Amino acid sequence: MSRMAVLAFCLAVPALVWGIAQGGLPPYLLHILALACTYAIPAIGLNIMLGYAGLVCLGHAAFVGLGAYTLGILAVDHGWSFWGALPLAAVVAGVAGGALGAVTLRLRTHFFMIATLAFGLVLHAVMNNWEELTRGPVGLPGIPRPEGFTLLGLDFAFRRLPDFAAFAVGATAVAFAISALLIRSDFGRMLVAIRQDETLAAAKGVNVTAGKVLAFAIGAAIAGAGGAVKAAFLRVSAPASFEYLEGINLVLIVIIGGAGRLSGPLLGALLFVALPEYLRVAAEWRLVFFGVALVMLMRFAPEGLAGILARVFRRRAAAA
Amino acid sequence: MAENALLKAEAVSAGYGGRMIVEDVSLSVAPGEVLCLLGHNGAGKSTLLRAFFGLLPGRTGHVAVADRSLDGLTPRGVLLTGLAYVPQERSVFPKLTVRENLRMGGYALDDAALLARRVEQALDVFPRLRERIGQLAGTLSGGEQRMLEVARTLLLDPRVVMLDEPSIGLAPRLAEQVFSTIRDLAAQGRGILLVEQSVKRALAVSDRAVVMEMGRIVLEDSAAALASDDRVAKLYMGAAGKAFDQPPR
Amino acid sequence: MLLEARDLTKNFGGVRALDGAGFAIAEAGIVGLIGPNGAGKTTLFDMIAGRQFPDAGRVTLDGRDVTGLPPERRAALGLARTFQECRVFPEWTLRENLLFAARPRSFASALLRAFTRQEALPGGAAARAEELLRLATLDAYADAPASILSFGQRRMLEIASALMTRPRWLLLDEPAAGINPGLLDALGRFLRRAHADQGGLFLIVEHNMEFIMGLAGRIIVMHQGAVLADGPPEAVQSDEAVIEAYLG
Amino acid sequence: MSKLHRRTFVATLAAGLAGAGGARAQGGTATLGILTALSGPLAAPGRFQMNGFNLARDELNEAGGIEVGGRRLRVELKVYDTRGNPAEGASSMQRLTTVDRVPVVLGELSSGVVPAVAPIAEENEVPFIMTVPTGPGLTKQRNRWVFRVNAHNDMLGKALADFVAQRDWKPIAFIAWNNDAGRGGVRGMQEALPQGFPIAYTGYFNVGEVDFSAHITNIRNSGAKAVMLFMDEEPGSLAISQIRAAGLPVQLIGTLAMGSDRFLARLDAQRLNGMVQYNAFPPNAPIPRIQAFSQRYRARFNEEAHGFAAQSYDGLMVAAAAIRAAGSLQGSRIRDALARIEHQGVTGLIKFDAEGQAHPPVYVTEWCADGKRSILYPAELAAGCGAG
Amino acid sequence: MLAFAEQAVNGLMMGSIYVFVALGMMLIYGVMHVLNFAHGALFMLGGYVAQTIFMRVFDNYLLAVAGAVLFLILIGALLERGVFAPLRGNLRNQVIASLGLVLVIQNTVVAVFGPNALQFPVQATRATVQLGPLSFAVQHLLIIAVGAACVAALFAFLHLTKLGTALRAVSQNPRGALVVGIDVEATHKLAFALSMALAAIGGALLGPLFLVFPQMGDLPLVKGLAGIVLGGMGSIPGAVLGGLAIGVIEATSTLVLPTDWKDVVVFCTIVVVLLLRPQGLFGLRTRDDHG
Repeated sequence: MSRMAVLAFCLAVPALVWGIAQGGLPPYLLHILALACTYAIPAIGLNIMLGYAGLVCLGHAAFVGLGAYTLGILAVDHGWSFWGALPLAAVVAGVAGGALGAVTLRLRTHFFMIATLAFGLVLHAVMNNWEELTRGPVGLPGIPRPEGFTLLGLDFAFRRLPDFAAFAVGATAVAFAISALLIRSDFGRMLVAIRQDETLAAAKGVNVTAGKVLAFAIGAAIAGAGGAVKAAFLRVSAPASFEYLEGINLVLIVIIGGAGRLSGPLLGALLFVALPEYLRVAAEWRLVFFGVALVMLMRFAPEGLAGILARVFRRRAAAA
Repeated sequence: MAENALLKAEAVSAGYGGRMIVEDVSLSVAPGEVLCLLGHNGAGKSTLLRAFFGLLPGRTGHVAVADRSLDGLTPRGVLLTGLAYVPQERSVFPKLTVRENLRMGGYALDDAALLARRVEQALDVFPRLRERIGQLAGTLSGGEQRMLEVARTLLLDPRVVMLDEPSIGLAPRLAEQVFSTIRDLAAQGRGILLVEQSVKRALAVSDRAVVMEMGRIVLEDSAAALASDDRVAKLYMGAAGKAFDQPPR
Repeated sequence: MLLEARDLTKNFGGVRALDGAGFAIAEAGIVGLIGPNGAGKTTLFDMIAGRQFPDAGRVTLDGRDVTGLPPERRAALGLARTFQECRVFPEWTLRENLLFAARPRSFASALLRAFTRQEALPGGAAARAEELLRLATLDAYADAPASILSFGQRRMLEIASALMTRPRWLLLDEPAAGINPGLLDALGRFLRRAHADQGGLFLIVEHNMEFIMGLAGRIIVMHQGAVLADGPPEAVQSDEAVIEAYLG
Repeated sequence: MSKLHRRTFVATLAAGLAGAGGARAQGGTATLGILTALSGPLAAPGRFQMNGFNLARDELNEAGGIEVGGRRLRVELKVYDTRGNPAEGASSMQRLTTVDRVPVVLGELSSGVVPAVAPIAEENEVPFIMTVPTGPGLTKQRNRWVFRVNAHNDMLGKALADFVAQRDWKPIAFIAWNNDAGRGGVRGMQEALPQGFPIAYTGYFNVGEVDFSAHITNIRNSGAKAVMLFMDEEPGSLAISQIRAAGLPVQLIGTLAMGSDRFLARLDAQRLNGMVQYNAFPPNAPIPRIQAFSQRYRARFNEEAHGFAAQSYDGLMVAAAAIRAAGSLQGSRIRDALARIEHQGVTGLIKFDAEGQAHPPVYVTEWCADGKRSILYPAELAAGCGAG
Repeated sequence: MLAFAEQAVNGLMMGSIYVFVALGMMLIYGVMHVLNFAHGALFMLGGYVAQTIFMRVFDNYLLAVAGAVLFLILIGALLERGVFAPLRGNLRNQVIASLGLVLVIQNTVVAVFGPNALQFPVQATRATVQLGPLSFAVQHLLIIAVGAACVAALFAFLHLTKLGTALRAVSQNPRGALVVGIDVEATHKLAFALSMALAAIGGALLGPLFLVFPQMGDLPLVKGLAGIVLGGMGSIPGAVLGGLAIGVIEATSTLVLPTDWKDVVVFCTIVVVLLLRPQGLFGLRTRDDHG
């Protein structure tokens, strides 16, 4: 990222966040925006694993759930503040991610996918069944929105929808910035090297094992933080939000948006949330349309939305 | 070039993904003749065989077996025309039995009775395979697997057999067996196109040889003449000067 | 001893690929490793690089036993290699390919630097990359993705990338395979100049005799999993056993 | 984010909004919001729920609509699918309350979705009336905008637990859906049963599982005298037929989710014979309002009235009554009217307590050999076969 | 001990359903190296088609099953040509496309047939058989019997016929198959057709025993996958034993653990097996996935 882009990002995001909080956008739009953010953050984490390190993890929703439940249990049962629980949510998910990564590393593609799917199913079962801790299928209700605070003479509040949507966008921007910094660094380069050619990467001195485990841990930690944001948004943490289909949905989001491109998860999450909402009028047929769109995308534009945009842009630049 | 050639290739060029590996190759194999294709790694020998067999799309030039054109045919069509191919890499089916592997050799054949007869004939040629008939092919030794591959080609009674490095990885005694089998095949009137690394042994079983370099044929002569030609030695062992004139570019 | 391989043995499902192969190289130079197909060159080579591990025997670099060390640890000691099938990072530009080779490898420090945004590229790396691109006659494509290169160009890039770190040991696996004759001379000049410039050991597995005989000062010949001959090119070329192994 | 990405971002969102029409209450209609499941594993009970809503809407409109401030408004329903997913529930609620601007929202099936929906009701000052979810905690979140017309698990469990304890069906076993309905039901029952009542076995199965043989084997070995089934009627019909086919000599106990023509058709009446269940709505009870509703329902849908449909019918009728009483389509006025309302519904008198919970009567019915039901509880309504 | 035996029998019954799904997926995987996640949805579609034919066209169970097989083979041919063949060589895109197909198939069924479970009352199979103290539904036994028959028929086909041997040959060495003149493309189509036939038979068998509903393929899919992994990808006997083993493990686990933890037991078993033998119990170590 060039210095200009960094500067633009640092100016644009606060402006955008402020604008959302103040701008009087329709609540439904704010809601969709915030919901898309709750998918975008875990998808950003997954993109590090899937898009950059090439690890197709089908159990990513479990990490989101770990973050959501960490916040839920700490906030509802132990009175923690959102801000205290958020880092712990990321750490819990990150540790679980690192452990899963270390355990599944030896497995080949399909086995790896199924092992991660199994992990997601197991964790979902734990959320559903361990009623003493998680309150079972009904979930943990009454999770509070982040507490407001005053910083540098400015009041920050998050209870109202516009404020929370602004917070969600800000949180997504932070996750995006973290992933951008990581990806554009030597760390990201080493992951991309691993994805392109593991053997060559090792010959160039890259510790492939460490790279994969770290990618897993970091991707899961970001997902955990995203889970906390999601739980605070929905104000409930229930197993239905983290079932294995949600893990598959996250993979779809990353791939629809464009795996291995920084903007991919953002575009994917927006489309994934907005399209079915847009199609709500179509009731029973909306998921059919969505499925058809997915198959078509794989058939005709497997590089995802970000890839299509990049292609259009290149063509336009070439024409100009 | 013999008029009664069984295999005849004219101006064949082929490669992968638009990149030409062999260019403008013409050769022919007569009935009962063993033609040896020499040249070091990357010269384009294996690519040429694959091109003949119809495995490379976008091949140009003409290939015919007994005056029947192979142009545009799938491998199955090529096999039915009478050209068989034993590639360098293992082509046996490791978890099929020896018998099943042999039957697969006659896959293109629709007549079951004929196939059964030919399997018996092939087993007569390779009694060792008969001993292992029920064994999984993956449990055979390397030499036995090679033998199975050669035996498998006989099921369609091919007119020309192409063998890509049949002796690779074989102990000398087993390699000898393979070469004597090759002579037997030629003695039955079949044409043989042989790619082989062991130059001396290859020239010993061949009637004629061509030498390829950089995708082109640079030398062609009788095997006996080439065996005593020090240009071949230079090609393999290196020399201060150029072993061959560079082909025109 | 710069590089020593001692009594290396390896079996693949009953087939003995290496049978007590060994040699020692004390001095910097260009050494050729040749032998007919199936002689065990690549297996031996992979053991020195750490891609395969021997059933028995030892590999030492500068006297240090590295037999069980994974490839990335050997790379950290100063060993670089190329591959027979020619491996480069296809999505990256040529410059990125070269610079990547020069970048530090520690994940911990990479993570730290990611957020402080310090440039970790060693000084001079950029200049070295330009120089190598020029030497490899690839400077015209510096900013093109490696995937568009022809095989020969990719081979040059692969070697240039291996040279980036001025490795103490450079292992080249059939560098001349698939390179057209026009480029072959350029490749030979490139390797000679690179060696003159940086020294160290270049160990080259090669089939193209003419190429390797003209390049190497010492040739090690392998046959049936063991070392058959070892000496200057002329001596090896006239060795009866070698000729027998090749042409027999 | 590059400029381009940001532009697409806004454009996509705008497109999402464009799908929403201005379905707000205007002219001569009052549009009410409905949350239900049209797809996913809860779609089947969702059907019964929608039948109740649709029947109530049609009856209201046939009667000339709702009178509000002198105008008579036709009732329309805006229905969104939540698939039992909290996020889907929240977006649907947000859309209903801020885009469609409905004055009141009804429905939902899953207890897990309600905690995500209820705060949005509160924020946008739109009352939300549950007609099926049974999680007892849902009305205990101190949310004044949330109401429930149906009995929750603790209330249902209490009625049946008294009955089970009287009959001395010990020990008892449970087979339950591994979801909010099943686990909540088991928990409600455990709490309602007398202290120390022996429970021989509790088995949960995942939604979509259809084979109960493992549970049946375990129950046989546990020596349970009665088996209580917490599940919807589809797995319920399978569980019952498998238990009967296995010849397990146990008393069957069911829930209010079991009981429709389809349910009966899937099972021979013989297999149901003797099963008792708690019930919010015995469709053939000798009570005029219930019988009248059952007739109207059968005329409309050509099947026996289902409890979920009756509860949902009552929910919409209560909402209409509150709108009428409020004389306004303003959410806060309707809420206040709901808090005070006393409405005679088909399931009983609906009057919300301070937590927004109504207390409809709970029945215990028993199946007879002819596929009819008798009422066992409450005692004053006890009646023979054909009355339940 | 008796309880264990009983549960093992229960497990074998469910396991034989998992085997149906596992075998169907394995056929496609073995030959084309594609994991078709839409297989569960297609299994469900088979149940719906058979039910529809049975209830609305001919009142004949066998004809209904046959009709479902034909219909699914047709659908399979469309999917193979329209979706999987163009995506050949890209595992990730094929998996994603198959997930898209799950959405399409499942929700189309909901839109067309409604969300309610449909009844598939085949009277002849509703009877029960008494075996000592236990009784079994005829349909249950039918599933085991037909399952066993299908496995046997598939084995016979794969081992005794030329075409079947060719199918195995392609899965073991596609290049070798080209050399002997096997039309590899055609074997892909054949594998797809067989897989679809198995899905249709499975769905049509399960329907009368239980009900026909939109999610009826979901659990068999996940458990079938588990069976494949346990048995080892690419091994047909592995898929059979793996599927049965999953059924037995989950049923017998309920003897010692609460039933709601049985999935945890199943999936933990799989992960442990994979850690000890990354290629599965019967998988070949030499054969790598083409990632």
